[in-house]
Amino acid sequence: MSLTVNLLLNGVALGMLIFLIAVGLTLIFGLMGVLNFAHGAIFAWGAYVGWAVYGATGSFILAILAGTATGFVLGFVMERFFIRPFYGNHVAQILLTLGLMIVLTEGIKIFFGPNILGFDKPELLQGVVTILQDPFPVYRIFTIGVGALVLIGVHYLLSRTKYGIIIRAGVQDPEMVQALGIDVRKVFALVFAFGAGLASFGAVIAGPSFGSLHPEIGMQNQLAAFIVIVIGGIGNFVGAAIGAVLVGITQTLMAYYLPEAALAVNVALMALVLILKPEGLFGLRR
Amino acid sequence: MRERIFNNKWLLAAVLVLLAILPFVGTSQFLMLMLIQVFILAVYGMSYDLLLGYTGIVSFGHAIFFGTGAYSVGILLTKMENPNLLFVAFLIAIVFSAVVALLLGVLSLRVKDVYFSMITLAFAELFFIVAEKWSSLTGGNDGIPYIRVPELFRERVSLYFIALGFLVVMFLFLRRVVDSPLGRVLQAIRENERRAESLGYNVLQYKLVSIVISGMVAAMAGGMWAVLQRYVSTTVFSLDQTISALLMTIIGGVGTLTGAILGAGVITFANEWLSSLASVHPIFERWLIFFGIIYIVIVMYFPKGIIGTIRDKWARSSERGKRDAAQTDQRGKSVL
Amino acid sequence: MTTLLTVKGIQTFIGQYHILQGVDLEVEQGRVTLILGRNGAGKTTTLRSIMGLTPAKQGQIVFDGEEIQTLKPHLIAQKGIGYVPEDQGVFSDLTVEENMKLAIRKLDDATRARQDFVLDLFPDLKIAWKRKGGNLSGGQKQMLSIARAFVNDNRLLLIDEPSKGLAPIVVEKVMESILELKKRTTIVLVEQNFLMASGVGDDVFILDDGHTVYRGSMADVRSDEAVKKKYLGIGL
Amino acid sequence: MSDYLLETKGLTIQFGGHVAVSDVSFQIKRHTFTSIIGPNGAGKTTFFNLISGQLKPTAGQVIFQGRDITKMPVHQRTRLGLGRSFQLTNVFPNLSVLENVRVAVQAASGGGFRLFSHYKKFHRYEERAMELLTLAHLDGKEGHLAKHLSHGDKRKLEIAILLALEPDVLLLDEPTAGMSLEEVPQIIEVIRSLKDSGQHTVLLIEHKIDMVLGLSDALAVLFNGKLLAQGSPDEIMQNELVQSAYLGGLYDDAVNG
Repeated sequence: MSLTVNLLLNGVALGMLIFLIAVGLTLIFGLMGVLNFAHGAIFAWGAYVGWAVYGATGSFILAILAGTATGFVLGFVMERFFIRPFYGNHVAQILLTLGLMIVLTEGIKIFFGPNILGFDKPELLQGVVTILQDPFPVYRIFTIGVGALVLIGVHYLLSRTKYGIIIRAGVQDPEMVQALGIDVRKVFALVFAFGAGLASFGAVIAGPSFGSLHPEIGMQNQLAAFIVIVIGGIGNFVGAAIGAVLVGITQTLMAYYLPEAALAVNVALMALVLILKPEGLFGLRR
Repeated sequence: MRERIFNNKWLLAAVLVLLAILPFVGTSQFLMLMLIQVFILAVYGMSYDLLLGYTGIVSFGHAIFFGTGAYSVGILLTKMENPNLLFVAFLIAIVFSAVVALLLGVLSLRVKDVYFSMITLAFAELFFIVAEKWSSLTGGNDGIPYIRVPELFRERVSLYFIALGFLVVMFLFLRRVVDSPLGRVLQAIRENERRAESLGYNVLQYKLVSIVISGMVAAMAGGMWAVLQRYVSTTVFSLDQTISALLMTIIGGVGTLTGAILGAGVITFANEWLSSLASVHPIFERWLIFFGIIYIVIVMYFPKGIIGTIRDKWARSSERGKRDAAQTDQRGKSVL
Repeated sequence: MTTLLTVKGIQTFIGQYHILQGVDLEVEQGRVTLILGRNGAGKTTTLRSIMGLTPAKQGQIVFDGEEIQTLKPHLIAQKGIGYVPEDQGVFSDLTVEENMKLAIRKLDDATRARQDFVLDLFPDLKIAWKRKGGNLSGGQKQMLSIARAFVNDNRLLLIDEPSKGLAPIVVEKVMESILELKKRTTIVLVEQNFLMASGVGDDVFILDDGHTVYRGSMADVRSDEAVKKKYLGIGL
Repeated sequence: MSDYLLETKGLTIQFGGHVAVSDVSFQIKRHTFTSIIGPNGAGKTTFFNLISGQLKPTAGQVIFQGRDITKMPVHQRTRLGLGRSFQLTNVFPNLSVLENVRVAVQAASGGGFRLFSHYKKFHRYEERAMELLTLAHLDGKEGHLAKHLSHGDKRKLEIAILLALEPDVLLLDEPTAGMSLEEVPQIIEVIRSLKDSGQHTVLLIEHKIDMVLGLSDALAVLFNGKLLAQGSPDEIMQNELVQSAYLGGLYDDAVNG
């Protein structure tokens, strides 16, 4: 396998990891207009709980379930008790979710300690396969597969199911949805919880890929996810996926050819998009 | 009436006199050091309040300016090898951060308020990375140690008065700004951006002016911080640095410069006190969690912070339920 | 005759404004009850208070023997009240099909039959079935909104100014369809002007400044020039 | 050069598939009072938003003082002399009534960027603001926060803010909407005084025709986004197209009765 193909595949794998984080953020943000600054902290909680359960039971599936459930519950509680009074009030939402971020991140330090923890890949997904005569890690293929599944699944949910219809309608005119006999608040709470659950699900998948966890992991990934959303076009779910792959590939290439600048390239890419096309590559001007 | 009590010149003057005589009544070195920190951080907090409280912009990248100021002063003092060129270093730091603020503003004010916060956060991350990686200039993770400063800035009592003077001058400057025609336009933008636009104000330009002024003041605070610590590390660019500006402003009260000063005091002293309790229970090492909780409670239930809430109380009791009951709750607007 | 809906002295505030200051209504089963009154009289707010969207602070709303003034809107809708708001409330990002799908609470045979009936009544909707709500004409939106309200087993439809912004020819069509729907359900119709609605109404309530100021039959109002002049005035 | 102060040519805007304003070509002369009438939903406010720049048209032009301003941002249009009031009250809620108007006076005199301007300058703005408040029957309420005003008073404040801009053209969007009956005459009085001063060009939106008949030099009828007719009040009332489409015969009874 040529170097280029290898780098591209790695880039896609990284992009899918970022997408897994971004998808929940864009759901909550794009559909409900809530920019959740605690999204990364929920991600981190998912990763840590997944790590703990994996360590205790040795079952990666249980780890995924537990991690996802953690995010779901956190999201539900957050919407119900904190966000709900502040729909439509962006400044309060920003300030409030930042506060939740602080508390949740500090909480991780209290429960799991402030140090770096190792997160191993499950045995089944260790090792490499040969693609075009070159070795490629199985776990990255697994990541790409999971990312693709989530992409298809969420797309199906939004476009084909009644829940999707309710969500899309509820964003435009929650009052009318209520007047049609649907408890739109419950739906919103579920969407919020679902978005948070996706983040923590992505976290458990991402954990072994990163190989280690630390309490700031949430913020870093949240930033990456947000950059991806800005690049792809805010509120555009497919745009986020494309943006994620784009960022993943750019970052992988940079890491290979110009490692000093690899971390800064995301922000630079975002700045470029903002200058040229402030609504994002696939976004609509609102 | 109520405005008078808290913006009362006499009350502020009395506090000032109290602070001025403090070094002469045998105060501990430790307390003085704490107060110097409070004075400098208060300026940093006020600069943030100009953005958040007066212009209605939620920036999560305020550390950029603080850090730019700190690093500029640190690097320049180290390179120039003459500590007495401190003022030149400050001047360069201010100009530099004004340029940074302008660029940041032009880039990120193009998008709506919600995205602005996140984008400034991303840029702060960028600055953090640059400070870490460009070690030939910044010293990387080791930072810039042993910054040499003029003798006057080393001696505690004189530094105390310099910091106090710095706070007073900056307070008067910022108060002048918010009360100037420009400041009034900023408040109008905070209240109703589109309407301000339809009055003929170029909103983007005004926001840029706001962020530039705020950035310059924050940079001065950062420079003072470098002088006080005689050491600069990447933490000046960290998210925690931005969060501390946010905490000071919110807890003290947005849109009231005095609130940021009070907030700086509360945070610095409470921080010290909580950290000292770490020997009682390890949870106190994570003192930030307490601030986080207090902060959430304030955002949810006392959105005007300490000063703002007290002001309202005064207003309420002096008007005593005239026609206010139905009108106080403006923040609870909800789409549901 | 049985009374399906009774509204007794409701008072409603929007923010600090006292919009409804005592509105009474009695809606008889199987009839079209008209709410008339000039702009700002409180007609829309009355419907919104019945739906629970701007809940009444005081007074009573009884639907089918049950007090509903404290219920949340979605529960009120589930009791069997369909609502066609002033702006039609059509979801612009959803297709006509999805708008209908959203509205249908339980897809049983009776609902299917009602859907078939209402689509026969408004063949336009069948043609535009896959089109997005935002791309419909004003008349089509009105039809979709009415269809959405009717498709469930609703015993009462609240329709707010269906003539608004529509060409007279379309208005006629909408009014005809209301007469058609009247055979199957009960309707409360808000109208700003009298003549538009006089062809379909049975009973009339006139609101002014947030009060019910007149009640009577359609025939009464038609012959009472003084009432017409005083409360309805001329106006476009 | 055209004789008209404000002109639109083929102005059109589409939202999705919906054409809210369709090919409207319309002119007003200096120092006239023109009212745009039409039922709710006819596109009147959208038309206003196109003129004042809140919306950008899909097609067509807006020409003001002989200049094409179609692509000009809102704040520049205001500077050129197009001032508007909003149908939904749109003031600065947490600023005092006086401050609301003062900021507008300041905008008109271009004094916004002055950072350390002299206190006396401030004073001049304030005096002018007080004059305007008196004119709008709001004197005595200058110290209240705008959000504490009654609905009618907010509308008056809107007008005072608009006057403070000293615009060549005043765009008034249903200034009496949602007002209680007692408050309407006062507002009409303010508007009438504008007309009588002979210095302003006024464009007013209203859906109640009786209110504007006596005030207007010219009427324009908007229906379903289209301009049905334009002319003197008498001409409009006689116009057959207007009769059949807008009044539609449906209103005969109400008009005669």
